[in-house]
Amino acid sequence: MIRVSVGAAAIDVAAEYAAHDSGGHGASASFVGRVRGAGGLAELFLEHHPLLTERGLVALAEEAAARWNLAALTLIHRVGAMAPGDTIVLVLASSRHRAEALAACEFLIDRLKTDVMLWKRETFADGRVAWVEERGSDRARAERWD
Amino acid sequence: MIRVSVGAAAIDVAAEYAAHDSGGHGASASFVGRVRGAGGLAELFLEHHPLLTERGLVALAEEAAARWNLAALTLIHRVGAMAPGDTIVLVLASSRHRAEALAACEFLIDRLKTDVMLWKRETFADGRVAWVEERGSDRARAERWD
Amino acid sequence: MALEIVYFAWVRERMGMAAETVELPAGVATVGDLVRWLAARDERGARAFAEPQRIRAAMGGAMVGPDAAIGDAGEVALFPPVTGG
Amino acid sequence: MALEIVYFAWVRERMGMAAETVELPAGVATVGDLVRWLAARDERGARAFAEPQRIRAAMGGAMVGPDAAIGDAGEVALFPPVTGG
Repeated sequence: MIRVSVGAAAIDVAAEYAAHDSGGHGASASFVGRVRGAGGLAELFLEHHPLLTERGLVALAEEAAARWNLAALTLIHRVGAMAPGDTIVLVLASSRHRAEALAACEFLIDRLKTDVMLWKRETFADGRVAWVEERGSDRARAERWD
Repeated sequence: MIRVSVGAAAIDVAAEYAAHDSGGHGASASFVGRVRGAGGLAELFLEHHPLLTERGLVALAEEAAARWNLAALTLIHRVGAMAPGDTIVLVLASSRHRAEALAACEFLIDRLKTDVMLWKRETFADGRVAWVEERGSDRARAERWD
Repeated sequence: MALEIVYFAWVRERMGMAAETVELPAGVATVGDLVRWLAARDERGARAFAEPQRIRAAMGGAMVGPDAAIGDAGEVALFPPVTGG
Repeated sequence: MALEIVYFAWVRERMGMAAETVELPAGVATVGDLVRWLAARDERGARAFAEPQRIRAAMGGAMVGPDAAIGDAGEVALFPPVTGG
């Protein structure tokens, strides 16, 4: 029921959706996050810890499954080097009821941004390299679920 | 940018997602609603008005586009006879920012249930036929957006 | 004045028709008046409109309340609460 | 006692290494103590840990605060606020 994955391979949204959805759930909510090319971004690199990052995703998925009555939950995060347009993260949550699927999906993407060991580094076309800073708005959204 | 459709053809979620997503948006939220087979349901029939139902969906989509900064919005509702497992409704909302995509998606599915001229009729394996009753919980969720 | 009335779902079933054109009698000015008049008109109307609080209406594609004036709308749709999605 | 310290992101870059094993000096009991000790140890530490409020830590895979006791954790990870998703 819970499927969590972290790796450097491209995320195939349609294939993941098909795998997630084999049960034919009443209500399915999804979130897809992509690399934005704004500001001359050339590469986005996601740093992670091979063991602890996956453990953090699993803990988050288990928390969602404990909070809501879910039929299936998929949480996939890509790491390593990515180009604008690439999919970084995919969240799929299904339930008999739409409210639970929607809430779980939003919870997972919000808390992912503050609770899981992942760090974004941006490289721009002009050669500039910068680590992405934590955003106060992300922290505020994550704290709604405390 | 806004795509609205109401018809009796099966909804191809993967194809609709690909069409919606040609822009490669930063954040995309989706909701898929399906016919549930619980209680011996044999057929779900969605009654609609050819003109007014589509007009209601368009009005809803335009309201979402006015409330949030959306890059793309897809709203597809199937009508006519459906079997358990069939997709009834698909909502796709994309934005640069996840909060707007997620909120628009939830708004659309909530208000769809109270504002658009569509009526569900259930036929069960034992021959029983019943019109689905309005649910107070649906009305309460829709009113959160007033 | 001629008015087209369109029915949906169990209102349609109880009325035994999807639509009809009526000549509005004097005194029927609002949607609520129309529902009361139909409920009193015959047995099918009595059955379809026994609980006016369960009846919804639309004019020109927009949902309206019982106090909405029919005016020269030309068409009024009457139906149960919607249940799509 | 030997402690493995793992660094990530700009903390790793400023330290010039991804991990090291240190012998904990007496008096370094909490994560906060460890950060202060590293900041005082050498120039790289001073640069990496100049702003302790921007440093996060994990032990055993779970995020912990500066007051967390290191005890016999064996490994502590130090890093900037996370920015995934």
